Amino acid sequence: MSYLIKRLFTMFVTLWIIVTLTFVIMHMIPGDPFATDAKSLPEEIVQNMREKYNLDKPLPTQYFLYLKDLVQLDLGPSIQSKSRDVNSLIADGFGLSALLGIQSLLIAIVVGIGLGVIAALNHNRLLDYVSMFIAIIGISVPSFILAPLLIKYFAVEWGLLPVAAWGTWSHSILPTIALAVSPIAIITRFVRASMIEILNQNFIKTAEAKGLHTWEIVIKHGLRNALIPVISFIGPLFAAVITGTFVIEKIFAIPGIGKYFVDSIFNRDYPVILGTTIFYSAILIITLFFIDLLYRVIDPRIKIASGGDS
Amino acid sequence: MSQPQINIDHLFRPADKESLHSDKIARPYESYGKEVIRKVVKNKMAVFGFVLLVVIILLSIFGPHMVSHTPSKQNLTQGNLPLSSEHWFGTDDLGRDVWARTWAGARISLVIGFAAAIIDLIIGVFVGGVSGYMAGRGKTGDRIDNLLMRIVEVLFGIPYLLVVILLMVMMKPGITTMIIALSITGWVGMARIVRGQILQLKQQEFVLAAEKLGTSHAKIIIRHLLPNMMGIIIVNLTFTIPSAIFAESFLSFLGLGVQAPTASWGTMANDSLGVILSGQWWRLFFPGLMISLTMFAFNAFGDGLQDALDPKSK
Amino acid sequence: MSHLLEVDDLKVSFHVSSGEIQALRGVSFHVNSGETLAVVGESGCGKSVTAQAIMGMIPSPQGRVKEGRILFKGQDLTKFNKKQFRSVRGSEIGMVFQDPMTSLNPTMKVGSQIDEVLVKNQKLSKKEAKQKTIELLKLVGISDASSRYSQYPHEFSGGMRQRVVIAIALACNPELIIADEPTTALDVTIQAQILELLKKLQKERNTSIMLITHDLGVVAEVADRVAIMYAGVVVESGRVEEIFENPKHPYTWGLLNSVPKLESSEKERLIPIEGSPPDLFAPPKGCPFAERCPFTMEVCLEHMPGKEVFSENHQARCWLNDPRAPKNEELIAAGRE
Amino acid sequence: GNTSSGDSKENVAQELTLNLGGEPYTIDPAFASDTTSFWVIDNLYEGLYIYDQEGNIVEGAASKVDVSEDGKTYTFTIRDGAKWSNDDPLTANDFEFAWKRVLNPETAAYDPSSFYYIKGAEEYNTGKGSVDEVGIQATDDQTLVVELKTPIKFFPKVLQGQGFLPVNQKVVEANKDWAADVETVVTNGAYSLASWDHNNELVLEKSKSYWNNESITMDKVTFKMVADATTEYQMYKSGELDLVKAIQADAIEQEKSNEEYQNNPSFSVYTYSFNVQEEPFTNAKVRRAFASAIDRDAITEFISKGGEKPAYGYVAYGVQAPTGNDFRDDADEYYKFDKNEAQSLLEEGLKEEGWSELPAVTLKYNSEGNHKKIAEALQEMFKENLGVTVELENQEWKTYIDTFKQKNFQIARMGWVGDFLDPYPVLNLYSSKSSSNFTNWINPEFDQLLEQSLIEQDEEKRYELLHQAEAVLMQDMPIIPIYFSSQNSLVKSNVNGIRFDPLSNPDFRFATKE
Amino acid sequence: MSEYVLEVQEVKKHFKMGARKTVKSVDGISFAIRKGETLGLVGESGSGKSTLGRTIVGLYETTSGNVLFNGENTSNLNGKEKKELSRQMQMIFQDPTASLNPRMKVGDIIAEGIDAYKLLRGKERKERVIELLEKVGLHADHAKRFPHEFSGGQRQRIGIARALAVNPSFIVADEPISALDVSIQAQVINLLEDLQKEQELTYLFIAHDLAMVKHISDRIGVMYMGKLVELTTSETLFQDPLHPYTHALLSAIPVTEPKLRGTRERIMLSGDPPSPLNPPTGCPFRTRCPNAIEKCGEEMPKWKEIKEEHWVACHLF
Ligand SMILES: Nc1ncnc2c1ncn2[C@@H]1O[C@H](COP(=O)(O)OP(=O)(O)OP(=O)(O)O)[C@@H](O)[C@H]1O
Ligand SMILES: Nc1ncnc2c1ncn2[C@@H]1O[C@H](COP(=O)(O)OP(=O)(O)OP(=O)(O)O)[C@@H](O)[C@H]1O
Ligand SMILES: [Mg+2]
Ligand SMILES: [Mg+2]
Repeated sequence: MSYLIKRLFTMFVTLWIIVTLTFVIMHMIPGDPFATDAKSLPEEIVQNMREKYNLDKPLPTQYFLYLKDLVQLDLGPSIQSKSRDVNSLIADGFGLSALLGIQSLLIAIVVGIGLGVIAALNHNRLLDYVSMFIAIIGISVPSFILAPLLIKYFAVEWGLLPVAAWGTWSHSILPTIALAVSPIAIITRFVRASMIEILNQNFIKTAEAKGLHTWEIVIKHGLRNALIPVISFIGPLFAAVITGTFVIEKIFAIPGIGKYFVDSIFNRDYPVILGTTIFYSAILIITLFFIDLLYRVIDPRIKIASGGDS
Repeated sequence: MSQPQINIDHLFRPADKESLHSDKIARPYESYGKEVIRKVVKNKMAVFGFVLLVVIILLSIFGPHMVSHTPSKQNLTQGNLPLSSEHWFGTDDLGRDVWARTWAGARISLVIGFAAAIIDLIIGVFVGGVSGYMAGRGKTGDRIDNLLMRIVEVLFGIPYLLVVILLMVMMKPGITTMIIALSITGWVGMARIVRGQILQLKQQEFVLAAEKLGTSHAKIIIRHLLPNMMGIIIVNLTFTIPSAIFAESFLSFLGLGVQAPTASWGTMANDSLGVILSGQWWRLFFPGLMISLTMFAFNAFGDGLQDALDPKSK
Repeated sequence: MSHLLEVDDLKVSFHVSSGEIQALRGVSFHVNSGETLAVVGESGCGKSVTAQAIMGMIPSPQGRVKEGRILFKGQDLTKFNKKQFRSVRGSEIGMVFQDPMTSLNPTMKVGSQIDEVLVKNQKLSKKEAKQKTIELLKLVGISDASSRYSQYPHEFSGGMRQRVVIAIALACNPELIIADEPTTALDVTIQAQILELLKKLQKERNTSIMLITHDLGVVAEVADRVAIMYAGVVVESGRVEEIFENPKHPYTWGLLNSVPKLESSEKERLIPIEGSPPDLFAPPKGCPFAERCPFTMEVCLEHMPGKEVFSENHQARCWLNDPRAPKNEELIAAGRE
Repeated sequence: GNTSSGDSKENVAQELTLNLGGEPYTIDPAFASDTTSFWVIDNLYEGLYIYDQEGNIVEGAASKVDVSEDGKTYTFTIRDGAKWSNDDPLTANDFEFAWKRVLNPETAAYDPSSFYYIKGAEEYNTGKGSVDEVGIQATDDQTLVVELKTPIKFFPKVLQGQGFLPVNQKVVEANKDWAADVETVVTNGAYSLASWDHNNELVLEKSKSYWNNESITMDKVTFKMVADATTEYQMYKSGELDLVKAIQADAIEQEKSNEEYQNNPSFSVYTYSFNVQEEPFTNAKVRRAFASAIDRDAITEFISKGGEKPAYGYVAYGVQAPTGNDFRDDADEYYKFDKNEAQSLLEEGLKEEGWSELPAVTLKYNSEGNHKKIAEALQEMFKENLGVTVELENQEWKTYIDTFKQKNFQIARMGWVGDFLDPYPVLNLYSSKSSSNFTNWINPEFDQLLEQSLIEQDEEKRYELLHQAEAVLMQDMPIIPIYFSSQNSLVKSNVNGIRFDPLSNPDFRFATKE
Repeated sequence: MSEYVLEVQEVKKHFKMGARKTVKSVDGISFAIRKGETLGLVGESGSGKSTLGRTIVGLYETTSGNVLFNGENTSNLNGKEKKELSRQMQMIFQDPTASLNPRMKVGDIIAEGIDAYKLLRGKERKERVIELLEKVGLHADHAKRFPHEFSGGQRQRIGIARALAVNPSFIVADEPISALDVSIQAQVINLLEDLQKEQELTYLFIAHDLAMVKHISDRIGVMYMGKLVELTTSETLFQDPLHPYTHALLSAIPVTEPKLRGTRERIMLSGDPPSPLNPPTGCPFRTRCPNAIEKCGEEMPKWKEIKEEHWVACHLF
């Protein structure tokens, strides 16, 4: 219990540091939230607008005002989207981003594990090279190239799926695929490496001696153990993917929150920058925490902790 | 199963055993370097990867000089020409030779890729190594580990774009600035992974042995722990390099990178996204292909090298 | 005469980048039904590879059976395909591996690891399997079997884990159990328990056991017959009494001599076998033991000795047993001391 | 969906799907600052004047306008039967309320400065005067009286600005978040807001309460919010959109032969600005040398490719002069692409300044869009035609604006879109009083010509003054015009009657679909 | 100055497992070793032998209790003294494969201590490595090879050479032969004995093979669940064992004569050792002890010297 409290406390401290640093950097960079082009508005008008968002106050005051709202879980208004506040921006967009993210992560996990296992089982043989090649393509073709290509063929030329925007589930297929490709590659690579190691373990030999089929061995004995090291990688990936991806959301015109991470910075929309940063960091930190817990579930040994010789 | 056909009767007398000393190792001695090279050479994929890497590096040096066009010479009336004997990789929309630009761009991209790899290796491995090693080593150790991991979390959390824009206004654009930008957070993934590995590895008896002999912490990390986790480090570099090559195009967009008309694979790809609609595929394809090939070469060679470096592999 | 298992001139090599490792260079032995054959030998002499060959588990593609036959109930296992092997493994031949700490899947409940064999080979339902598993756990002496059923391996002590591994091997009542150094990693008290268990089970079920070990004490406790391997060949084999009382190979002498005698109260210097076994990358053309043998003759360095038969069941490969060898009785007597 | 339409086209639903390009940041006219929001707002609200089918400015919410002799007082009569979408009658008070709301400093509206032609507006807005002194007065429900500081001929054009749209006083006063929610938005225009799924889709439906809804032929418009131009284009290609407002440069070439392709002028100019206090651009000859070294035809033909017109003057095409001609056509070409001329100008410039060689030059541009290509082309042209090596430096937009406004450049890209179709506002950007003139260029003659034009009541004379002003500007060249932009659009062939305007978004009110 | 090189006084080493649980790996152990003596330590796997060994040489900090080396309390020393003391106490590890870094050359492995203490450099260092290699029966040219190229016995000799490199006076040998072949074990034991004579070394020899322990040790201690249960001279232990656990241990040693099979009476211990996370009350052995009495469950028997040089912890005595 005290462990949990301690952990929670550090989580808050980390978050607070992130907020503070982001606040400082954000105000250090040039650019004015109200300047949309070089046509200058008269100073008084800009001043009026700054006043409305407390931007006329000294920075420390702004900072404390922000923290005051923050502890009440109020992330403030958006400067850009005039009539909306950051809470509602996040609330509206997150569900969708998370849906897409989880969908593609699931695909990535299934496909990535599949490819990784195939590669490991055929270590240094043709199928290994083929899976590796797929993985490398996946890593080296970024989504900003892949996504328009997917659209061009699947939607425009073959007319199988809608191009973009959000509507039916079929709208989510292409973005899901585009989003999944790089995680597939990453997972494949890691699963392969750790599976090769696991397949050399003695308990795999025991399983083999039981007369089990290769696939039974891999699924029942290999995977769970091979996944243990992979999980620590999936943690940050998960946090990043469920909070949306700028490129994918932009290309597929998906109303998620991914676009705010970048747009808010380009627009110097200070409350949104801070809001999304806090949101993402909180999710990341919580994910890392759950990953720790997940370790305990997936690896029964952890309860006893490591250590000692035998 | 005795051999009656040969007369061996005379051999039945005590042998002179001076000539054989005990405890000898039958295999002839081969220096470690030679052994590594032999093992790499035996691995077809590694050789292929190595050759490919060399070819790419050579082309990045000589490629632009193999044609009469310079990488930035424009010829607006000769834009978007397909592949021909005049323009091996076609021309781009400003009529520049894509071949020349691809190889001139290779220089930037390769430097960026390798720089990113080195940053990962130096900062990521250092932070991860220290953190993992100090974990569980008394109160101070746990504190150091904790501190470093919180720093990693903070760096994960702070929007990278923001930091980079800040950097942009503080420094002159150019490759050094770009590398600094990559160093800010490029290594955090590596740090986490190295830490995880170290946590496992440091339980090994040979680490305890080194500690007992009074070997310093730094030496234990460098000589005992890191060499035994090259595999995972190489795998992770696989992700670092291409993402750095593409990050470069993004940083160039922000004004941090080398300035136009100097190209890189990343910016070439980024600038020619429109060809997906208009069909001059060569403008996107060649820089993209080179990124993939570099990756593939690096991986194939890295994997082979890693196997070869493992003295236990036969 | 038909044996349950007959291994005949088995040669196995591993091809690695630096060359060929001749792990087995013509191994022959047999196991009769209902008996315990102990296979003894130094680390790296090929004991495990022999077991792997019988189970069809030689790691491919680098490892390959080059020559020889493995007859199990009259069928040549070297000709089996993967599927045929699967039908033999677990159900007709059970296997116990060397290291109990790593032979069980750390993330799977102990019970399920036994269940699995039953479900697979005897087509039992999950429920039947569970019941049978609990019986098996009791059989191998694990108290509180039903609650142990759903624990993980790390919650078991080393001895208990090894008993679980034995239970897995036993589950389908196989005719042959290959136990690859089943007690090497265990304490003496636990070792005694495990050996006792194996003896008991053998008596009850009339299972044949091929027991791989390097500990002559273990052999003396449980074996009916012994095959002593050295550098990929069987150098001596015979009934356990004969091997202990009238060993014919200098390696066997060396083995018997190198253990301290509990009985003697004086502190005597131990007599080790000096040196170490040959590298199987380039095995010597003569007797592999020649280099370490105190009685090496020139012939030993040049020619591999053939099999010498002493009695129907006692064979040794050593030139000293050749009639042409000088009868250096004193030396030999000293060696046998 | 199939809305029954009372119109001629029987079977085809009169519905369009368009791309807004992004989320409209607001649909409250007081705060709108971007074309995305404008497109929605222009259709939701109706101001005193409105465009007709041909694009003429005609009376909208006002049925009658009286201008006083001295040209300073405008009296608007609000149209009988003009109503809000909640059936409240539209009154002159709503206008007065809306306008004063924009001017109220506490509102922090986006563009109160376009009200500064009105008496007392600037003072009130900047806190120097009171609301009572502002020349906006609803004398009764039907009558709105506006007093100007000076008589201004183009005041009706100014009134096209979104800030001048009315809001419903009752609604706004009752709920400060009225514009945030579909339920609470009340509008007076041709369309009403049917649904708004943030960042995804916004639907406009023909308003039942609009006084002139008989003449509106398009019943329903669905706006998608696709920011990526490639995606937008692909959606059009797959039939998911009826119109692409601005085609991506890469796709223009292959669409040029398509009958769905449309090219329309846009009232904007693509320029580079000099900082005339930074060497070497302190010298006008050097500036003109650079201007003459640019092959504008090559740029429009090979790089922008979208039917842009090379700019040999500053004010864009689209302003109809009293002569009946376009303002542009009445003027000379102030310079041309001429290598030799450019080189001799440069030499003269160098001699005038006593420089043995040209100080190093860095050209700045912002990273978005086509700017990089054009910058690269310019760099090459300066090198080829002038023998000058120019360094390039790019920045992300907001940083760039900041750099630009701090006048931290030698030569930098900046383009303008006019506020309304008149040469005055674009020329006025470079007057010494303009807050948007970052070139450090000050020319009293230019200032004076502009001031004269402002009070000149005779249109022909006013245009003459403006021509003279442009000539001064082009002689001194604090800026180099490159080209006049145009709009490249695609419209499905079964859609007719969409009007493209040089200043505002495509007008679909009177469109029909077959 | 005391006659003992090493004195262990009520040493405890507990490991925290999660928030509440602790493993009492070593739980109050006292004994002393004389100069030049070999003290054998036997006991079941997990009984705390290695932990004790590591605690003594300073790899683990004690939870409580003192370790005195040459009469000086090891925990009261400053950095420099501590380092010097640490050099004097070395350790040989159980697993000759796991305790050698597979990616370091043998020469560097052996020289690791020399480097760490900056004892020698350059040519001298090289000569010292060769000297050590030859001392443990290996050859000079082995220095350039990697551990995996050696057999188990050779690897263990490398481990010994590594420990010897810093001139220790006291060595904890943690099961140095249990991973070796019988034929090789004797090589290592002989080597250790020779070295002891040559260099006046003191050993704490941990093993679970009683025959070997008997052979090498002057005195033997028997551990069970983190406690010493019996400590006496080798002869006495085998001829007159007192503790029931010692009895069981001795009877479990396999006979090496097939003829004698089944003739010796064997005390089969019932059940398994208890979990260290959940030890029984009182005497930890009582759950398996054939002679347990009621008192055993109530309190831990005292560690007492029953006869001269014969210590035992059991309620029966
Ligand atoms: N670093 C550690 N962290 C937690 N528990 C430990 C640690 N080291 C040892 N232990 C625990 O302490 C107990 C004693 O372990 P130790 O290794 O000392 O036994 P041992 O007698 O050396 O056994 P073996 O014969 O198997 O080597 C065991 O229960 C073990 O799990
Ligand atoms: N997968 C493999 N690849 C290459 N060589 C192998 C492989 N498996 C075994 N060998 C080699 O075959 C020889 C015999 O090994 P084996 O495992 O049978 O020895 P063992 O008698 O079981 O020894 P131990 O007592 O150490 O278990 C060794 O020299 C080993 O190096
Ligand atoms: Mg083996
Ligand atoms: Mg131990």
